[in-house]
Amino acid sequence: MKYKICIILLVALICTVLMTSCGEEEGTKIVIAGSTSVQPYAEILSEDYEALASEIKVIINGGGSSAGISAVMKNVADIGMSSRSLNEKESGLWSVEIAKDGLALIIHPDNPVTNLSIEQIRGIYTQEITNWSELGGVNHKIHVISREEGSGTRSAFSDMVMDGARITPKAIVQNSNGAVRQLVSGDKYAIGFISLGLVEHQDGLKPVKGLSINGITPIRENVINGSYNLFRPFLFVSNKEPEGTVKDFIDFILSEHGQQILIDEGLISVSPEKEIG
Amino acid sequence: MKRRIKPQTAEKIAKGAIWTIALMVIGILIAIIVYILYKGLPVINWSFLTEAPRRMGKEGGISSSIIITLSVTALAVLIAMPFGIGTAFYLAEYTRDNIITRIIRFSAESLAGIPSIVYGLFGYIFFLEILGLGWSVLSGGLTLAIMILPTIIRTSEEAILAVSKTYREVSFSLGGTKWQTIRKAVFPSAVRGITNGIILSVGRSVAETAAVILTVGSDLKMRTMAIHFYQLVMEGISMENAYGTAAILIILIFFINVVANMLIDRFIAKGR
Amino acid sequence: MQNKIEIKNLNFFYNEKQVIRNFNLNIPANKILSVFGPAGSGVTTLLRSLNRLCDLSPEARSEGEILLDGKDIRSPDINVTELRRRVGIVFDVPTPLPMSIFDNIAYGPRLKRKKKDGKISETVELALRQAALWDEVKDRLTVPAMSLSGGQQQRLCVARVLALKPEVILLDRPCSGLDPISTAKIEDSLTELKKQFTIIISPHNTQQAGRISDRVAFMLMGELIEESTNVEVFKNPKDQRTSDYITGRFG
Amino acid sequence: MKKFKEKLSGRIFLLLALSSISALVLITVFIFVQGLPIIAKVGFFKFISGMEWAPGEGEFGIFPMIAGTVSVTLGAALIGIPVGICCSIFMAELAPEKMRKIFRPAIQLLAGIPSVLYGFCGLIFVVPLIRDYLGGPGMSILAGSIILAIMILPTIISISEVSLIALPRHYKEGALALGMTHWQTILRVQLPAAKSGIVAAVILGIGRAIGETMAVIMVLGNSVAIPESILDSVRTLTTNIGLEMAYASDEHQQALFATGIVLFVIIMILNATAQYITRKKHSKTQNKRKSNETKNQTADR
Repeated sequence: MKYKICIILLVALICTVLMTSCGEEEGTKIVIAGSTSVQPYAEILSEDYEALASEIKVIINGGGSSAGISAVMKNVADIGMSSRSLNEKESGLWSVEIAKDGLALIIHPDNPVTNLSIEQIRGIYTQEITNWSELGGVNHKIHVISREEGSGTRSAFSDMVMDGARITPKAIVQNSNGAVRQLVSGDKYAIGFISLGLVEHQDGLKPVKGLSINGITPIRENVINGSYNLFRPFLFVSNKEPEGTVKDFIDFILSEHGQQILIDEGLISVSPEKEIG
Repeated sequence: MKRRIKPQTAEKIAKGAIWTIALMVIGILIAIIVYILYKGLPVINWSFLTEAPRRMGKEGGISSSIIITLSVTALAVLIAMPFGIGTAFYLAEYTRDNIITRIIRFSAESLAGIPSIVYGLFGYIFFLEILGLGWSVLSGGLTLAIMILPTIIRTSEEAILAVSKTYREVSFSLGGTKWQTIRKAVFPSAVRGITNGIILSVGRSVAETAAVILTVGSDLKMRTMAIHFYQLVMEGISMENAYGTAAILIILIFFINVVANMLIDRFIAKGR
Repeated sequence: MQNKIEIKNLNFFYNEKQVIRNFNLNIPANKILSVFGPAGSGVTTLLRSLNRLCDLSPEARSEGEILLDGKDIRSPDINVTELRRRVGIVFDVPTPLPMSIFDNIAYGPRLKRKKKDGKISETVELALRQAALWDEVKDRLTVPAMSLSGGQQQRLCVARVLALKPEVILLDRPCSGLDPISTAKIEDSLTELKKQFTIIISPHNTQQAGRISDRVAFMLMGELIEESTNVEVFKNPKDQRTSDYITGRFG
Repeated sequence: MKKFKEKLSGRIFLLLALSSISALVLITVFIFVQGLPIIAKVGFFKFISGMEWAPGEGEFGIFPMIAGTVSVTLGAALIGIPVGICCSIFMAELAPEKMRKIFRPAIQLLAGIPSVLYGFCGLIFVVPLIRDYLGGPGMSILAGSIILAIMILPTIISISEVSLIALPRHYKEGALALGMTHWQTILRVQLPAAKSGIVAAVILGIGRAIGETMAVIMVLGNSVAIPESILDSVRTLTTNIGLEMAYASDEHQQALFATGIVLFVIIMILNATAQYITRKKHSKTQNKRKSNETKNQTADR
């Protein structure tokens, strides 16, 4: 008797589990995967989009730019998110830029250094410069923090700053913007790079300081007017010209409403004229 | 000249040292738990438990994460349990010790030590790319089932082999068939060890991050608590909610341990 | 006198090691037969091969014939579980299963078919009475069998075999770990039981063999040295080795 | 009916066993099929001794990761083993019954805490402490070793405690009767007698340390360089997989699977050692039993 009850309960449990996992119908579901840098913004966009089109469910996974692109190629996801430009192998895919994101070099607020040149940054990341005193700071070793191989943020940084040189293997590697930010906010001698939108002070987090590059402060206005040139595109990638709900969602993002959401979150719109106007 | 310490003195010193170390270990454990609960409990309220997360997890609760965690774990354990226990019984009762069973045992043991991320990748390629199941509770549950299978096989087999040989002999000598012997004499004595293995697997499934992130995915409303916590911390989104999630995770694991042990004592191990 | 069991030319091996050599013995019904010999002489193996419990060891192998009521128990068409119900065994140490006293006794009957519990409790009571344990445990049938004393546990094991209603009972040094009082209780019930059953016992010393058995067999190095009535073997052994063993010159 | 049940149950067990074994075979084959091509291409020796890891540029050398794994595991073992053995002695011999009742479930709970939580605790407590008091970036071998030491404690404690408790009582009683103090008995009689169990516990603990991923990702710093001091950041084999697996494709992915193979082999060697040690002890006691009481000739099962 006891056994029978147990078995019935087990069967019921399996059924519920299977139902929750297979509940959604195809077609009303958009599966997105890719860059962890883009993921939070995509989540916010999807929330507003789902409020407008309630029958559609948007599922957003992280994983990384390359993982997202490869998921699209293998038909696992409808849209891939990338925080870097596509490389040659991937150039056959359909893609659209949904926003631009600045890249900021960050240090601890107590660090007296405020400005670096691109060459100096490259020097730090190739270990030609290893002490803050060489840059006008205190006499202490620099703790270099980088992102992992395959990250869109890292490859964007490599493309824009490193000029073909290799990032030193001695660099500490973290696998998210948040982790880099957290580490720098606690270490007076660290330097790292993260999305511009995450530099500003946030609730419950310790502050970090964004470095000026060649004298230009890392703020959105300077990215928009072109004087601060460390930025990368946020791309949505698909393996075919989007249609149906996928197209609808992308249209929503590119609409004024969608772009405004991204601007509010600290990104740079793909149509800057509109923003100024 | 070296003076020997009196054995009694040595004993006092040594015992003192061991007490200190043991108390320190307990202290560290309590410190971890108390810290997380201290930071996390104030965040937990009814709406934290019943609302879905919003704004990257900054707002809202973690209801969806709780449900996903429970269903992925339940699915994984329910699938792995019959296969794992069945395999253990087969290995322990129906085969003789030979090179093949030894290879099976050995590979099960070694697979139990493989980092979970490898299982995650296997699950991703097999269930998502080949079978097209998508990021889902199903893919995650199946992946976790394979991941915990070696643990269940190993612990169950150990429990079965630990059952005294005389129980089997007695059962056979009283005219029991093999199946009757397994069901009535071996299983009741091994059940404690088997359930311990299952509890261990439940804990592993609940706590798993690496394998699940690749197969269940990290969608805000579709991720387990461990992933939710990891994302909140690593992306630096909301420490408050991260502590809240961690507190619930710890409470859940504590609950699983205590309740499972209680249930075993109450229902299965009674009369023993 | 009718023979319950006839053993003909039995040879028994573990891997390459021969444990029983060319063994011939007739065992009469409703008598107590004591089989004894020094450690390693194959007594346990002999007992275990009578209900094919030896089959459980993969390296065991045997030749010859063991006839139970004229039918060879080693033939492939014999139902082993049925055989083991007919030939019950009590081991050298008490082996209660980890369950209540009642469930221990009811274990065998329940395996056979689903009976009404009322009928089973009758069987249990009868078995416990036969093993002279009923009065001691009748008020606590639901407590774990492990909580009984050693002597009680062993009588429980006897009762458990009796509940099967077997034809032959094998006892492998059943009193080896027990105190004299418990031993006496078991011996008393055995003399009572031989009216219904054929009993083969491996006694834990020669005195015990002398006290309870009708017939006695002496084994050495896997061979049967001699077999005769109780009086014959102890008073007037034919073989020098038997008399050496009985008088304590070796072993 | 009974015959049928008997046959059916045997078949079902066989079926269950075959399917789970094929799942295990599947994943093993999968790992090797994915990883072997790159090892063949780069060359096994070059793969494990190469100093450069730059998958983007076709450099696949995992020696720094092997060095990282070895150093962190060694550190964890140095801290975890003595503490673990002390705790098991405490639980088996010294603790009053009440303490034991708290200690044992507490250790169970310790085993159930998610590794991300351990990593997190390392991140907010251990890393800043090392950074502020010992210098360096804080993310270091030391931090990883401390966290891993705590994580392997439950394994070491529970297994060695079991082997201490399983010792026959007369060992202890005999030693005490000879006039040894309790501590001398533990040190000279009980520990040596339980040696094989404790060694197995240690090896399994080390296996767990080698296989851990998420916690060490958070505290090790993950730089691909040969460490010069325990305050340097390193990357282990597992973190290499954990960090990059999600992004990787083609040869890079193969190289990560190849890293998995190396890990698999290391863990297999460890397990084989553990089994060898425990089995040796097993057969020894078995032989003894056999010679002592030849009458009880039936072998296991």
